[in-house]
Amino acid sequence: MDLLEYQGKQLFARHGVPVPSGKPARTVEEAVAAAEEIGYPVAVKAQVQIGGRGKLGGIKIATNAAEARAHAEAILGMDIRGLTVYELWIEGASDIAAEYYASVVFDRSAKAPLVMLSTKGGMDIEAVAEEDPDAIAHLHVDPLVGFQDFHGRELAFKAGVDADVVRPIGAILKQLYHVFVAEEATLVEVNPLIITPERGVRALDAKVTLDNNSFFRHKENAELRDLSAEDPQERMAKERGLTYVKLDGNIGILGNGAGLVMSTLDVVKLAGGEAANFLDAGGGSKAEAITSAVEVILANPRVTAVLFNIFGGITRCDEVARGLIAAFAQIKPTVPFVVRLDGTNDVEGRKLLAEADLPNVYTEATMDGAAAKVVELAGPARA
Amino acid sequence: MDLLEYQGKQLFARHGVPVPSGKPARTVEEAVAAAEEIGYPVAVKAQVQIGGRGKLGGIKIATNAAEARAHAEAILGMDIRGLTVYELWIEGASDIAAEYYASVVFDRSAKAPLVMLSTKGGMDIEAVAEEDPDAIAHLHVDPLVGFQDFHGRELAFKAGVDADVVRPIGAILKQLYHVFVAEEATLVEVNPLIITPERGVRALDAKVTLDNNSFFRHKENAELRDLSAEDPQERMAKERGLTYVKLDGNIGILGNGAGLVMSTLDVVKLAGGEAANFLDAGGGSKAEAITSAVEVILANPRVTAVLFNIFGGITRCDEVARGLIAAFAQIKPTVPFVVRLDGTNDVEGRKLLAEADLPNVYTEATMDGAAAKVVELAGPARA
Amino acid sequence: MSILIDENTRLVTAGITGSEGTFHTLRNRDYGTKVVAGVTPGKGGQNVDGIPVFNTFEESVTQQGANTAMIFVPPPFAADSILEAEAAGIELIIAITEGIPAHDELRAYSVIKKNGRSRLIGPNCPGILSPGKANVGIIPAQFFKPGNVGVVSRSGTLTYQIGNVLAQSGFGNSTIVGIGGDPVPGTDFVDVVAMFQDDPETELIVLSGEIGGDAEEKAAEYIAAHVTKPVVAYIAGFSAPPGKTMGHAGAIVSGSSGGAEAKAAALEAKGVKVGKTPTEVAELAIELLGAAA
Amino acid sequence: MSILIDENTRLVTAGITGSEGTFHTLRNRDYGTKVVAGVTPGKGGQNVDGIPVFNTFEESVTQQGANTAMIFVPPPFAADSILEAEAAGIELIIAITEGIPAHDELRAYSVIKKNGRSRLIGPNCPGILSPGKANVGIIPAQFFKPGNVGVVSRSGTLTYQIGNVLAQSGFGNSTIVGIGGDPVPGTDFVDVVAMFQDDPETELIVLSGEIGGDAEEKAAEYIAAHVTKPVVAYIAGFSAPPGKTMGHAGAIVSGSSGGAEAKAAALEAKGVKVGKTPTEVAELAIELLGAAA
Repeated sequence: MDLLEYQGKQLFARHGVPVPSGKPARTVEEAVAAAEEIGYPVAVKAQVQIGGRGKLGGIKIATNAAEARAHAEAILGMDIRGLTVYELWIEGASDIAAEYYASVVFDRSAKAPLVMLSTKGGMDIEAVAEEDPDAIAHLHVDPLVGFQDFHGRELAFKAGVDADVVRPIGAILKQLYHVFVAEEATLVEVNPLIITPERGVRALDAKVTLDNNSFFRHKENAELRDLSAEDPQERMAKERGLTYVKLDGNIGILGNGAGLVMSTLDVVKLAGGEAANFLDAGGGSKAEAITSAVEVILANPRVTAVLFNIFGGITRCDEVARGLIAAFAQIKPTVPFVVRLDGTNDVEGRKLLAEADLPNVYTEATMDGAAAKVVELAGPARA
Repeated sequence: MDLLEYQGKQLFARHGVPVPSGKPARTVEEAVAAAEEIGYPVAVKAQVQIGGRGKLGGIKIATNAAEARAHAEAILGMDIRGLTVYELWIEGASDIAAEYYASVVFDRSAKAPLVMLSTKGGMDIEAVAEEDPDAIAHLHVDPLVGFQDFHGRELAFKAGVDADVVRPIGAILKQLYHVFVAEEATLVEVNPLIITPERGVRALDAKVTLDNNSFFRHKENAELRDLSAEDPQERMAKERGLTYVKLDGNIGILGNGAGLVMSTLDVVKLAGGEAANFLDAGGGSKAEAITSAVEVILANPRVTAVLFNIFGGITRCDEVARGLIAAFAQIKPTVPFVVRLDGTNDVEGRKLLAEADLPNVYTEATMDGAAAKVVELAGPARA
Repeated sequence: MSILIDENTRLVTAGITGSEGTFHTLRNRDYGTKVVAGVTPGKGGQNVDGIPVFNTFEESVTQQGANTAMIFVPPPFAADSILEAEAAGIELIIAITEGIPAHDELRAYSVIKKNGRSRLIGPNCPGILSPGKANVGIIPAQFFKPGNVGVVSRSGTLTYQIGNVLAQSGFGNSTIVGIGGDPVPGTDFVDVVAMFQDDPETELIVLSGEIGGDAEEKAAEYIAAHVTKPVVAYIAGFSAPPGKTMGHAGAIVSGSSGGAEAKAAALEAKGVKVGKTPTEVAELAIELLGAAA
Repeated sequence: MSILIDENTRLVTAGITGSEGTFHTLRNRDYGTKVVAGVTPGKGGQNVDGIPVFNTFEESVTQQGANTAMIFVPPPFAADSILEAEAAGIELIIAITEGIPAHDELRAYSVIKKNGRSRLIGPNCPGILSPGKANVGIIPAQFFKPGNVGVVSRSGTLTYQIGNVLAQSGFGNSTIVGIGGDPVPGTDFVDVVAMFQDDPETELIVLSGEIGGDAEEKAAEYIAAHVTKPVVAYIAGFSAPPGKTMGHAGAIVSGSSGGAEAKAAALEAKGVKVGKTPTEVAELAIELLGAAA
């Protein structure tokens, strides 16, 4: 789960990472009250997961209440690259002597956390990585050993940070690593990490991705939300424990296993169709889960046909068939379904479907055949 | 540093290890007030570092204020095997269904923490180890990996704890390991670890040894004291940063390096004498440290002669000589000194001593010769 | 021959007393796998359809000679169970559990690597099937028969899909290995491809990858340098939008790396044929094996 | 020949800019040790009497080819410095610092063991002297000359004492190794005794132990099984009262194990001669070498 800037900063503050003092606000009144409490000048910052907010008008400096009000009014509700601003973060404006970049990422390739530091902060770090890779100091940390003080020094010296901040930069890197481990993040990024004119070090932005699988250990993290990123179908799916990603097409997809579902999207595309979603019913899906998933798929008004592509392992095809039958009983779908069942208990599943004789439901023997059929039934995607 | 029971329990409580609620008391009034607050019955427990306090009258149960007062009066100031009771720990009396033993020790041989668990708690564990070694379950923990949940289960199953407490016993072992690591202990021992009739698990005693070298990271631990174990000379030495252990003889010993000092004690003993102390002036001792050490040695009234045995490495013999000369100027000792200087700058050191011509100071060329001489000068130890 | 599991596999299942654990363990046994024990803390002394249950892995090793573990315990406890199996000296640990926290996986992987005595397959994988010899996990064995195609895949159901198409074309399998799609798989494509290269029975290797990470790219390098047998690959996720997590924790496309196009290109650049659909993979396999025969 | 350090030693000192660090580094250089660098974070670019100072160990390795590190930094930072040297790939790390927290030592030891690329001597040790070749640490070299007696000791000054008595009897040393008296020494008696056994120049091994731990007992076992050269031992602490810490964190007698009597008995049981005083050790050495000659 990607956190909003202010959620990340609140996490940082809990672990002692220095951040400017600030308050979140969901209304203009809250924003002005926060600004008054913090003291001017303040930065009024749109809380959306988009790089380059500032250039798009999502960050403004206010030097008095009138300006704070005007900026809050302008930014709240604003659309930034398709995301609506529901929340603001009001924080004391910082004087900046230098802008650095720091991050801890879960490096899958090395199977170890990777810590990065650059003095070229405040800009697109991917561009820096491409144009001037030596400007970013890298260090992998052995997870059994953890981040040592010398790691911080080594990164600071390699990145060429100013001599007087080698120690505090090392210390903040250690803290960021601690946040990464303690909160079970897969990404902790600060851009810019600023040096103030008083030679203090502060995280002026915060980008944190948490591991949803760890939320049973982190109840408070599980409750964090990003209103701007919430799609109604995705929220519905999440509440039902389904892995659902909304896409732009018109063919609803349900499969079991992420790989098979992705492959199904690809095959549908090759057959000339466009998927409306990714939905992995997961391993061992019971009938109720299938019924529930059908509801989520059909809640997307763009869907004109649905493809079930099931290859049973843990998932039993008879359970899938029962779920589909129950869904038809409850929801009475008006769009056609193409169903392909293979694997564990496929014979029973197909038999159940045949007996139920659901209206507008087509069974297909192969994945390719099922894709062709659903594309044919769905017709072209609406604009 | 060995903690008193109550200091250990307060440490436990900070880390979530379940302990009976209690309060320390240094006066009878404090003891009665604590008992009243906790509620009867309470245990009134002498705070001294001695096994078997209970049998020696150091632990009493009080069921009302009068009894609490009487027990506090009896125990405070009591002598238990040579230690005076200066502090009490008043805690709610516990009902006991079973007594277990649990510990985490720094196993130097294996170079890893060793966790032990036994259902034969409440008695001398060394006797159990000797008579019935299988009654103690052992497990070494890889310090880079730490204590895992399965370690707790494995120990609990091996020790044969009651099935219904396998989980809580595992959990408390994990907590004790955490105390061991977080507080940088070299020993964390609970005997007995009790099971209450309600099947709760609680540490009824606490024996914790902290690593003095870690105190720069643990300011609050550095301030813990055991009044009953404090000897005036040892306290004086500690305040001066000297490694000093008081012994029973009459020959004051100063050397540099623990091994050499121990060897000096041995050689003095072989020569027929008895050392009054162990004092390691440490590496690189400056003149002031030597002067200071002489004061500590002479503060012990039993001392009838002093042996300096120095073999200079980091320590420079000229510094030692200067320190001794300064000590003579300040303290004017009345007992004879035998000085043996070898190693770094020994020529300069011996020259300084010769020039100073201190009264009653004898230089010797060899360790054996110096030991013989000091034994001769010291005379027999007083009773 | 086969790799990883065979007639000598002596399986212990962690979480055997759970419903899924029971179901699949018995299914594995029905297939012919030697299931020697189960582990469920606190249920030692019980049995599951005759399979003795122990409190600890250590007992399953000392008393039943278990050498392969299948992990079926829920995600919060799975890493602990993997580490317990490792500490008990079990050589092969197959973790089926899905949804293990990434940092738990990292820790388990790091400990196993440090000690160097066990191999972990998964987590979040369907297991391993050596047709005709042993089945450990949830792969529906009825679709597969013994043969000369080795399959290694990050995705479970996709494996069955590909295997099924191959089977319908008459091919059997030496071993099918699901390595899982999680961020820190215990075993990578490279490891399994190397085993297939050394396995005399395997004549063709099928590698089924997906978006995210760089395991496919590393496999491409390895194949070019070390593998003489023909390899056919499939990559799922061409139509996945960048930056979205698609179910598998592993299936994240971030930036330009980890995308399906790049993976396919990397493999093709090293001479590996890449099928666009599972069906095409089977067709390529037929082509190559025909050529190889 | 000698062990551990010699003409090929290229020394880097951590904490070179501290007064003790400077003093002993220059003394080591005066003796003939090749001192190639110092490390003090933030003082990179400076020099100490011509010895270049770097911010990190890594620079000392890449720019000066350092292969041996001497740690002279204060206890709170010493373990970090050891781990930095290890990460930089330095093969031999000699930690002089006294008073390092036990858990720091345990961590440093465990990491070094895990990675298997460095050897740690100490901490809380006087260092190593190979007379006539190199001196790393604080051993006063003037008392020792090249020869055929290898000395390994847990105590610094006691080493000088014993070495001095040997020297006065005309013996020289192959190498003198102070392994330190701390709870978690990086290198044990067994390791050094094995090196002396393999060193052609060493004809007699002197082992100087003390109360606490079981390193002497383990050495006795090892010597009985693997060492053909004569060994003379000394144990300090016969008159130490049980349960008291005597300066060295290591020198704690707890219960019946770790006592001087037990250690001496263990060594004698395995045929090792044990001297009661440093002087007696020298006498035993003369006796044995006479017999060996």
